Amino acid sequence: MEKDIREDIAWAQINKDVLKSLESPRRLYWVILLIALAMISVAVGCEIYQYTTGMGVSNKNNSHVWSLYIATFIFWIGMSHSGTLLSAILHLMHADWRKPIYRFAEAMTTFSLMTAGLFVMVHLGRLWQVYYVMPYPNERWVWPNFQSPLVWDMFAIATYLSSSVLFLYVGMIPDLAICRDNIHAGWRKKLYTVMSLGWEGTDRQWRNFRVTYLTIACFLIPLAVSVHSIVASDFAMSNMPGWHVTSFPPYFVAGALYSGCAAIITLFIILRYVFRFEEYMTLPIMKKLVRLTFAIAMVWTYLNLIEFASVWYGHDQTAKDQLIFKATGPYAPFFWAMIFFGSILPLMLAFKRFQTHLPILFVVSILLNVGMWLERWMIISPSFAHGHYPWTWDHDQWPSLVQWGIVFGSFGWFTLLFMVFCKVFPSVSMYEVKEMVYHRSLALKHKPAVKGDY
Amino acid sequence: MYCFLRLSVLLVGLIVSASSYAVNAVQPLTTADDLGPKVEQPIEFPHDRHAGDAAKGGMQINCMYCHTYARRSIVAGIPPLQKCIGCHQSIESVRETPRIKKLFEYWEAKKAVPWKKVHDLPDFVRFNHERHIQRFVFAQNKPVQEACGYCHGDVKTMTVARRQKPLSMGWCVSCHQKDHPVDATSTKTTHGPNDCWQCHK
Amino acid sequence: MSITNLLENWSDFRQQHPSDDRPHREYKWAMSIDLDSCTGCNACSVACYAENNLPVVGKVKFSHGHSHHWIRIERYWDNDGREFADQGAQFLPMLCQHCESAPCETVCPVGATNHTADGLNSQVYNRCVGSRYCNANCPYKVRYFNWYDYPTTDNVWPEPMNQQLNPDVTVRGKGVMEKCTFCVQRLTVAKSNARTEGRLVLDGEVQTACQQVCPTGAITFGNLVDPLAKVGKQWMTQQVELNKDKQAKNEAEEAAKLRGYRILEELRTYPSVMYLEQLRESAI
Amino acid sequence: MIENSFNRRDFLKVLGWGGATVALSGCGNTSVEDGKEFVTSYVQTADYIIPSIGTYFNSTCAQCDAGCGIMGRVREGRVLKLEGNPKSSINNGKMCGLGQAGVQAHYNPDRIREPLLRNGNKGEAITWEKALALINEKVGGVKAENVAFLTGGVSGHVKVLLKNYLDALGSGHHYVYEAVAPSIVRAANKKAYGVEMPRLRLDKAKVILSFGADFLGAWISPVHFSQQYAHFRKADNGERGVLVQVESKMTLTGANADRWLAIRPGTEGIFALGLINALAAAGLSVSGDVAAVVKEYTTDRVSKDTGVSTEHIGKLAALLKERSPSLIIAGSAAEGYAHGSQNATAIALLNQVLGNVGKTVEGSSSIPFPQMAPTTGNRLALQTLNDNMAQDKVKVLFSYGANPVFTAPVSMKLKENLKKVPFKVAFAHYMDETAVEADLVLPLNSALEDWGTVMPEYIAEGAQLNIRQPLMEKLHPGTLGMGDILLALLKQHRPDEYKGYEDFYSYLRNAMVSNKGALGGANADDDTFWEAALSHGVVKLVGATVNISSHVPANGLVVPAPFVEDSTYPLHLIPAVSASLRDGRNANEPWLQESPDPLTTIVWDSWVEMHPKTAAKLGIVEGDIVEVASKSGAIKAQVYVFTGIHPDVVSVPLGYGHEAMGRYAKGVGVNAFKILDPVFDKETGELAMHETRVKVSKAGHRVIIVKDEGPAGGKQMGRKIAVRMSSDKVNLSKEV
Repeated sequence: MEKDIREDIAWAQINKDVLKSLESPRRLYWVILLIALAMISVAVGCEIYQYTTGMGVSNKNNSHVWSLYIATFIFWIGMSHSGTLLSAILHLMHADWRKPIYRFAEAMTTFSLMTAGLFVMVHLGRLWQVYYVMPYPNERWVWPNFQSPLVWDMFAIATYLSSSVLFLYVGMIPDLAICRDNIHAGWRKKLYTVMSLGWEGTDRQWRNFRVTYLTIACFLIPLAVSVHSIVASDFAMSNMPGWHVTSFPPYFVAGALYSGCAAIITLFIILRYVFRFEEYMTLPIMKKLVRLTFAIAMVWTYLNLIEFASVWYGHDQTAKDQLIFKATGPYAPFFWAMIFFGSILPLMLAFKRFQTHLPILFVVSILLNVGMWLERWMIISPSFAHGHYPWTWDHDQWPSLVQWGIVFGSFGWFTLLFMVFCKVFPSVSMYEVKEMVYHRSLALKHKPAVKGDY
Repeated sequence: MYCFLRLSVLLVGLIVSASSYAVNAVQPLTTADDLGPKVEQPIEFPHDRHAGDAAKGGMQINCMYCHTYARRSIVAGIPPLQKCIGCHQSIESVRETPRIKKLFEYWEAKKAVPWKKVHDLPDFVRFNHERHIQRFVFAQNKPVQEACGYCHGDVKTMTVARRQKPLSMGWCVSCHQKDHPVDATSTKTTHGPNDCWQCHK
Repeated sequence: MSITNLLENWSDFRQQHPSDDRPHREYKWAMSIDLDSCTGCNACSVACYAENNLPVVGKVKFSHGHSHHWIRIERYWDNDGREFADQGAQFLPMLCQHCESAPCETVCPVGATNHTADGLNSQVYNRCVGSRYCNANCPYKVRYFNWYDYPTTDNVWPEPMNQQLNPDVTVRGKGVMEKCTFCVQRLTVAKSNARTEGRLVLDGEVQTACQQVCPTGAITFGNLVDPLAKVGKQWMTQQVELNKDKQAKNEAEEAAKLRGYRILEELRTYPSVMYLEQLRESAI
Repeated sequence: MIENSFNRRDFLKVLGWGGATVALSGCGNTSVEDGKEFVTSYVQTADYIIPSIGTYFNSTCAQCDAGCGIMGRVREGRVLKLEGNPKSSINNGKMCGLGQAGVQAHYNPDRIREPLLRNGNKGEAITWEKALALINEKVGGVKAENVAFLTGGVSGHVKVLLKNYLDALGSGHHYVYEAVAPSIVRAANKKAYGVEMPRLRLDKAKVILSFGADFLGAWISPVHFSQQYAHFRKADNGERGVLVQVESKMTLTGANADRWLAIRPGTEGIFALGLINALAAAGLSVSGDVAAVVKEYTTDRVSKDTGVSTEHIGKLAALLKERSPSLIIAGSAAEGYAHGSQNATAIALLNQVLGNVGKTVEGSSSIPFPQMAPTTGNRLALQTLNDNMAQDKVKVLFSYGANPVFTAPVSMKLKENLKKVPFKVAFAHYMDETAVEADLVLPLNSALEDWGTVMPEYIAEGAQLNIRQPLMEKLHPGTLGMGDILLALLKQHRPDEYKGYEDFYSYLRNAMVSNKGALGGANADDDTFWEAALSHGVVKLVGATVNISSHVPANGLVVPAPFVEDSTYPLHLIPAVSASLRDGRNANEPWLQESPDPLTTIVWDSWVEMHPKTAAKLGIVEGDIVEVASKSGAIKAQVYVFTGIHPDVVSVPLGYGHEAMGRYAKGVGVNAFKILDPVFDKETGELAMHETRVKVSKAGHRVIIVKDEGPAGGKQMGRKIAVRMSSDKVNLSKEV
């Protein structure tokens, strides 16, 4: 089989290629940036309107108190799991093919979390009082309600965000040093100088670096799992039919990893093209990535079926009605679309011929995420439309353009953050790629690659 | 690998010590005074003359002689003009002083004096004067001025009353968490109610 | 404010539904509604508008489901396939059930909705941040959100209509959740008066607005702890127990003769409102 | 309650201060006191006035003519809420939603605030002096018989003053008009029982058979009947009365019936006679002449004519026979036809046969002051006035407490005829349809700021005079009470007689106090009596009971055969009187517009009720906009399909479709009065409200009906929400 990466790339070459991404991307980069900005302005407009007029303009009502905001919130949280998966989990498992791509995956984690955080705000009826949710000594002498899953959310997300930022930064230090040494003027020079914390690559620095990095990695994995389990408990802990499902936490985590991987594929393809990373983000790596995605897709499908089964064979008639309603009611098209995108479509990824066919993968990966987004929406809205109390059922309350606008804009916001990052910081980890190349070359010289602690 | 262990031990240690501190950190039970703004009243009413100690030339009038609603309503209230006149028409000594003149102008015009609020609580709060007066003055036989003073400060030394206490929720709670004897005689004590609808409406 | 006092007060803020070790001390406000007397005339609903400063949202907002009626009259038909609804309708006044273990209370992130010592399900408007989790979790959907800022909306309280607003009840601004309070402003006054006289509130001394107006007296409200209270006697005779999610009588034989029940009891919400089944003559 | 030292009107002045400084700010959570930087402070006050504590004052509700006693909660000079007055035997402290909305009539932003004189197409404000002078001049200019005074039902001292005024003019005509009054039943009752409105003792009856009388919703005195109903449903001995409702369109009362029988419109009389026949067959003793009348109304025939199954007729007859006393009530469904009088008589006959007269149908009591007794209105009055106007017999027209332009069918051409009247004066609260037509509009005090006395038509026991007193200071200085206006007008003609009275208050007080003997205050001094009267809100009168006679003229009673099919206008239109809007006078009170109609849960619009069968035949589904066309006109409205209506009938609620009046009423729904056909009851000449035949056709587009009911409709989807059981399973006597 083809190689993940050429062993004969000179280290200097690696620096050169990667640093080039900080200088001159293709024109497409700027186009994307502009589009992103446009999308954001839409969202900002909508939010200002909603803030001043009241939540009513989002066309929710007393039956549909939650809608797209929460759905999209979960979506972005889910997205954030990819980074952890690739960098932390695979790091511990010494899957070295992750090395060229984990950096931007981590960036993704950070930025999608930031986006998710925004939705919590957008969703609140009294955004200006949001600080009530935080426990701090105040003149009212009251605390938030620690029983509420929403408060757990607040903690979980805050912790996860801060630690994943830390993880991203720490992992970048050696590369920042490289940038510092190779760029000779301008604000960037200063930036890198400060951020690289005087990295010289001495033996001692490397040792501490490895330990720290490892520690944070270990710390991050349980966080990643917990954060989405907690988000899941927003629903699992409530008594709404369709939400009150024990299998939600694993289900959510699987979904999260799923959409994360899909997103990585998408961005993989974009970066590979925009920053001319063909040498590093190679097809074999993509192939591994795709297989991983496929595996997770199947896990998700399985858990999905489990959920249906547990509802179906459970004695709760209301929940059963709810499920039937999902599959047959006004939400049916979206429900089945979700099943198709989430479970049927990924079967394509099982075929070798598609595993490296970038255009197709690009489209598919996006569709997978559409499916994932639909999944979140299908968890939220049908339960509100068709809950415990028939009198208050509401089958024809659809999100207004304000909601759609803000959801739409959030993608712009994410893209902007991400693209700017890739332009300012090396989106491929240079030192790790060098390691990778080195080990591969050792392996070539018929020496067994050294495994374990080094 | 050692450094790895060291680091985690350090982290755990930090967390433990921090939380143990937090658990034992005790809050002060009343918060500091905080002087409110000066309020321009239509007539500059001298509380010290009316309620102040005889030594300082005050009349030592009971707060509830004028703020008569305090013991039977949620608001302490301002006496009707009638009441001021009731006394002052027979007090010739000060009859001609500017403030009293003004007072009588209002009376002749049959216009109510537009007294301004000094202690103004937010409108989602229901503070019940009756309950506090009943509890501290009538059940516990606390001196009236002391009881009122808990929240209004030492009014008998002021001319125009001015807010002295912060009147913030925490300040209320700080007192509601104290145990007070239920009445003058008994040793049984209870603290104030702390469910939200006691004060929030 | 220290963690200690948080932990201490926790149990107070979080009244559990009454168990043998935590019974209600002085008051437990509860209601019973006789569906056989209720004629569905809507007087209670309008009275509630008058007492609790409910905004009139108008046709458009009503059509979007933004209506505020803390007590709403639901109308059910039960003519399975017959040509006419020839046994009439079933009217059901639905209001906040003041559940003893209310799903809404546990989920509020800021603790804006709590259980009071009197067994009321309190809602503190100025604490609410508008996450709407409480309504999401309410099986009865009796919580109403301020989707717009009604005090400043045209023709909701135009001069001089705002002078009718009840000063004892907050006028809710945009972005807060609200719901039936069992007319807590009346309860508070009654309790205060009783306390001043050194006694407990007597049965019938305080009425909720809906109860006071109801022309057929279908609504009974009172203190479940008070042995003399009519509401307590009704619960007793109907053998409906507050802290049960399955009533013993339903297994027993005489269940057929008792018509007291609570809605969606099986969800373990322990509602404080008991309904009495509607009756229909079989001879005609 | 009110102590003597303190003058009633000073008290209002004083409290006015608090009311003056009410502001409502919108930011965050606030209250009416928000932004109020001043403490409520008084010049002088009574010691029952304590800031922040509500004081209750008794008065009388003016939302409908039932005359319930109300108790207004007053705080800081503002009336905040109305409760029922426990001392009034009519409502015993209870109320209805309509009454609750009284405060919105009072605080309504669309009230007229000063006298308006027509100038071209708009009114310009003038002073009261000018206005009254103008009236004096105009009235002086015409002959007395050309002065017409159109009012709704009036009673009490205002009625007295009104009569005196008309006398002073030299007998002008007084037309008492009520758009939806049971006037035909009244006439029939007069014939059958000797009294227009006997007392119906629902609480004593074991079975109630009601022919479309919506006594729980909108009929005569709903709050009173509702209380009796509660007792009827659950008597002290635990017995439960049985309610059977016979009507073509389900009313609120029908929705509460144990058995609701959908009857072909107009055949109520046949049904009644059929029942008598069935009862006779079952062995109930029936006098010969009656037997003769009913003998051909065999159950089969009746069932065929009325569409009610023989089974139900049989069961009903059996029920009526075994459970006595029963009570048969003739309501609007029975009286609404050209043969309404016959229907009503037949129903009265049924009562008599069942021996209910004297048991559940009792005589009312005479009223000691006949000059204050209520004059009940009818539709004939408007007809007469209309004809006179058409013949230019009316030169000056006063209109008070009625809105004929809104409630008159177009076929009457009332609007055109009004134009012929040179000078029209409207006493009004709103710029309603009639006021818009008037030349001079005089703004009235709201019922909560006015003085007066009311003597209701239907009083539960004895006789009583209701006091109406201000609950707060006038909101708008420019308004006046009807009493004050009449007094002022009288002063123009009989100055020396009335100059003693500075205003209506002093007149009223004097009139009451001078009669205190007859008003049960014989041995109290004037002030005590007066203050007691005010604080009770009602004055109990001693009236001799009028004995009720029971000889329904059986022979000669013929009830016409059911309607023949009309191919062009196949359907009957039933204009429904809704409990909240009634004849539309309350349409500008938003609470009423937003409180859902009990049966359809529709808000803020009118609708066309239709049976699924009919809808299917016409290919109509819920929400379709249809045109309902009669010979006299057509209206367009949304269709609501449900099984509470007879397939031959469509029903449209009254009270909607105002073209003026105010922001909440204007343009909401359509006005069903307009398309009523000019068909009249043969005996009384009353407009027969249910006689209109219509055809219904799709008018194109479809709308989503704005209603409270969700997509689940009235279904419970297997949940245990509103449960029903058969009454023989329970033992109510065991209940608390």
